[in-house]
Amino acid sequence: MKQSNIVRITADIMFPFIMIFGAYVVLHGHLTPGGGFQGGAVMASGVVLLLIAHCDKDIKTLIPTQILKNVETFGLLLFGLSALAAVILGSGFFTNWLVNTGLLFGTPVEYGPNPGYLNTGGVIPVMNIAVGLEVLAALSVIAVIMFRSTEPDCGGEEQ
Amino acid sequence: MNRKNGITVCIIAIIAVVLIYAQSGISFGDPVYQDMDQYFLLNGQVQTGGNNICTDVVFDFRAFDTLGEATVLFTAVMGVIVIFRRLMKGEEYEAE
Amino acid sequence: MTGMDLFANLPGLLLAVPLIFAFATPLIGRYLPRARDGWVLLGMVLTTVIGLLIASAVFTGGTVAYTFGVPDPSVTVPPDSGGIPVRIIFNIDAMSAFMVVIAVVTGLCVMLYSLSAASRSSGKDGYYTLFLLLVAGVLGMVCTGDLFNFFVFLEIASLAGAALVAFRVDKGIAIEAGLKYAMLSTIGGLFFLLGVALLFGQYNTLNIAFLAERMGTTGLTTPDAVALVLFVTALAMKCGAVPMHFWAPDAYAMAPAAVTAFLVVSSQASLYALFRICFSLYGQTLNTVLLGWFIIILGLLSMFIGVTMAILQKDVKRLMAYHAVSQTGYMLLGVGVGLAVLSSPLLLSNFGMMAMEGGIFHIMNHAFYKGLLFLTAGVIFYRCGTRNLNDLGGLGHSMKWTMLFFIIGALAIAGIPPFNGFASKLMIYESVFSFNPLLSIIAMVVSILTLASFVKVFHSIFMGPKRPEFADVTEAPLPMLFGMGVLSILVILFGIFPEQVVEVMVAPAASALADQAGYIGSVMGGA
Amino acid sequence: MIGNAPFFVAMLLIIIGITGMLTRYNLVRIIISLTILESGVNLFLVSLGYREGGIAPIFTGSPDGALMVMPTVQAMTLTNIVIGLATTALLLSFIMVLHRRYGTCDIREIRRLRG
Repeated sequence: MKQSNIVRITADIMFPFIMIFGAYVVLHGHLTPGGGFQGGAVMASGVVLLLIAHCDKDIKTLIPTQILKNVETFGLLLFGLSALAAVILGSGFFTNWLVNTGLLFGTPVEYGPNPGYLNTGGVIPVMNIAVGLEVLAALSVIAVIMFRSTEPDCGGEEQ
Repeated sequence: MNRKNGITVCIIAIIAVVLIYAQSGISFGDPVYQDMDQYFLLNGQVQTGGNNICTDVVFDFRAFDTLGEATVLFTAVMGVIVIFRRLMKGEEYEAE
Repeated sequence: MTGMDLFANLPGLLLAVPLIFAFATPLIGRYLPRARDGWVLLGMVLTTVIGLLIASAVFTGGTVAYTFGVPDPSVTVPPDSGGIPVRIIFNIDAMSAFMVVIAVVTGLCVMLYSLSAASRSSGKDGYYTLFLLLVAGVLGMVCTGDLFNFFVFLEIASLAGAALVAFRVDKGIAIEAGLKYAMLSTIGGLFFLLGVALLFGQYNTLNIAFLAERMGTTGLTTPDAVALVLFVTALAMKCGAVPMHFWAPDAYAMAPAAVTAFLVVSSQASLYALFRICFSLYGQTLNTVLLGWFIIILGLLSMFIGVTMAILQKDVKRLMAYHAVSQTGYMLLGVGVGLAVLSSPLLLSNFGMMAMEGGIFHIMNHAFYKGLLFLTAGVIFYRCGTRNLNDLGGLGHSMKWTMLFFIIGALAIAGIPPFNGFASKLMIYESVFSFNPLLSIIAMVVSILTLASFVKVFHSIFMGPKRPEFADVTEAPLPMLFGMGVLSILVILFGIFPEQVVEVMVAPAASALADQAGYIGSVMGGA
Repeated sequence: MIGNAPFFVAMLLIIIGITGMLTRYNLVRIIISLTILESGVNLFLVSLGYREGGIAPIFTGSPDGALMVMPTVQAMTLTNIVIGLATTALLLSFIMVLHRRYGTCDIREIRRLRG
């Protein structure tokens, strides 16, 4: 099924904006409503938009599944290892070892309302990014594989 | 067929009565105990540095749940990949 | 705490290791396919070592409480919180450690077996990843002391299990079984979550120990009772007790044999949770006699209907699956009797503890011998390509080791001395007899029916003349034999030295389950 | 009673979901019922944390000293939404394969396994 030019061009124009908005939601997860899952889902919706708009082209070259799978593994490993790093640094599993250190994301925060500073939150922004990447890749992989399996001459996903 | 419908209606009626009875024991907007959440609201910002207390709970106080949740998503992806995989030649399991 | 202290962080690593190995498996399978088998085996061996270390620490030093996300994990209650636990806590008492031992030992044997069993199929990356996730899910379920965390791990185990059940996709029947399993698990999970929500709405905590303490001060309210009903429904569904057992034969029969052997452990993790909720969460708040009798009746139904359905089956694995339902009944019966007399210390010390020990010991024995039986069924299918009893025959000539392992497993499940099934069943018979002789007699009758069923199976698979269509059937490959060998050695050892096992592992587990105050105290301090 | 209206609606959604699951025969409709059931549970969870007059628990630009609603249930709901999404994806892919094999989504026609 071939989509009309309007759909395809609009999708191409919208795609970067959707990605940027998703990245904003992920990065500001510790300050504003949102976070890794929500932002990741927004970004995945961009990928799905491309998938729908260009469904007549070869999906394999447009959205390579292997790269998405690698991104997913990377996100999960980043999440797991940033939690495990606390053990290596000598405290418990999942301890927030970056908070209040003054390093990356380590500015201390006072209690009470404030305008929001990006460089806070310790490992929370790191985990947000990890989860954002994971959700982006996971939802895209699911959508791409399901989409590809509906094509009549397709035997399925290669291993 | 009619008997089966009767049983279904009975099951649904019992579940409905039980659930609606159960929710009447909790009052909306005025929880009895609030101490754990109050702790998060008072200390979350200082302990974790995040302004959004929900994210603090998700990624710090209950971060292990979040790892589990990411794992569930990963499991689903692996499941979908396995289900839609291309079988090898002559791979057959079910003798019928 | 200064410096890197791995030993204090073992409970965290118990989950971190299988999860991180699972996350990396697809990558390794893609870029270093030769290293994949070694990688997953390494992950499983590391998990086993960590699990056994934790178990030995718990059996020698008492309950281990591990808090996630604080510099010192042994501090369960933050000093500034006014005495409430706010974070996720792993509360590994003797009962949890007992389940950890079952899960890691069975998991290791099954992984060894899988290394050659899966060698002929596609999608091995997915298989091993999902298997490690299933192991991690079960370990999380049995270790956690937090209701919502339990729900998350229940979902991991359910989804990984469902995907593995559907692994053999070629004709669609396996998908159907997987769909059934996934659907049922999801409904069970949602019921469980609704129960958690009802409790959280009243007590504003998710920690089992702290919930039990608060519930003890308030008494049983209506939402509590409804939550209990929801928990029992969901977990009885997941552990394959009779009114909701219909998924078990399909899922067990269609999954690869190695997965089936571990799905048994996964069901038992739900059984563990059922006991944990009845004893540790509701133990003192509730009239346990009624709940105990309910569980006893569930057990009796499971025992009887399971074994009756099993006799009719033609498919080896389906038959064994119905026996798994039937054996679950023994565990429910034993622990149910313990629950029914929980409020009376005299009866509890007379026979209640022994019934509970029997039921709990049977969990471990069942995991080992039923795992062994499913693995032998898998070998037969691997070599002969069929599971239909009418088509099989005369395999005793060519598969001598498999036959030996099958005999060991079959005698153990039927409760014949000197195998481990006898030890635990004897404890159940004796103690249940003093509770109510009729129950004990039913249990014995079921055991005899089990024996009859397995004699028939043995006869039709291994006895008889050598059949021409199985002329080139040879013995199973070495890793498969090794996996089965380890399990059968355990079956024999536990049968010859049951007293030692009961003393070291089972009795502490039973008393940990019965001791609600101790469970609360290990998190809340004092007590 | 009227004060508990959010809980009541959540329970109603759960009951609608269960009804759908018990009475429908098309697998896709059963999955839709399952998602309705799940939405009911999510709604119940998130409404448990409401406190009279509370605002969202975010300090960025919030008024000084305002009462905030409870964050834990929101975190739990978030977790459950993602879990539900994963489950639905897996179930739907099962159904897609089943439909390709059997050519139907009706559970009365594809029930080959006898439980």
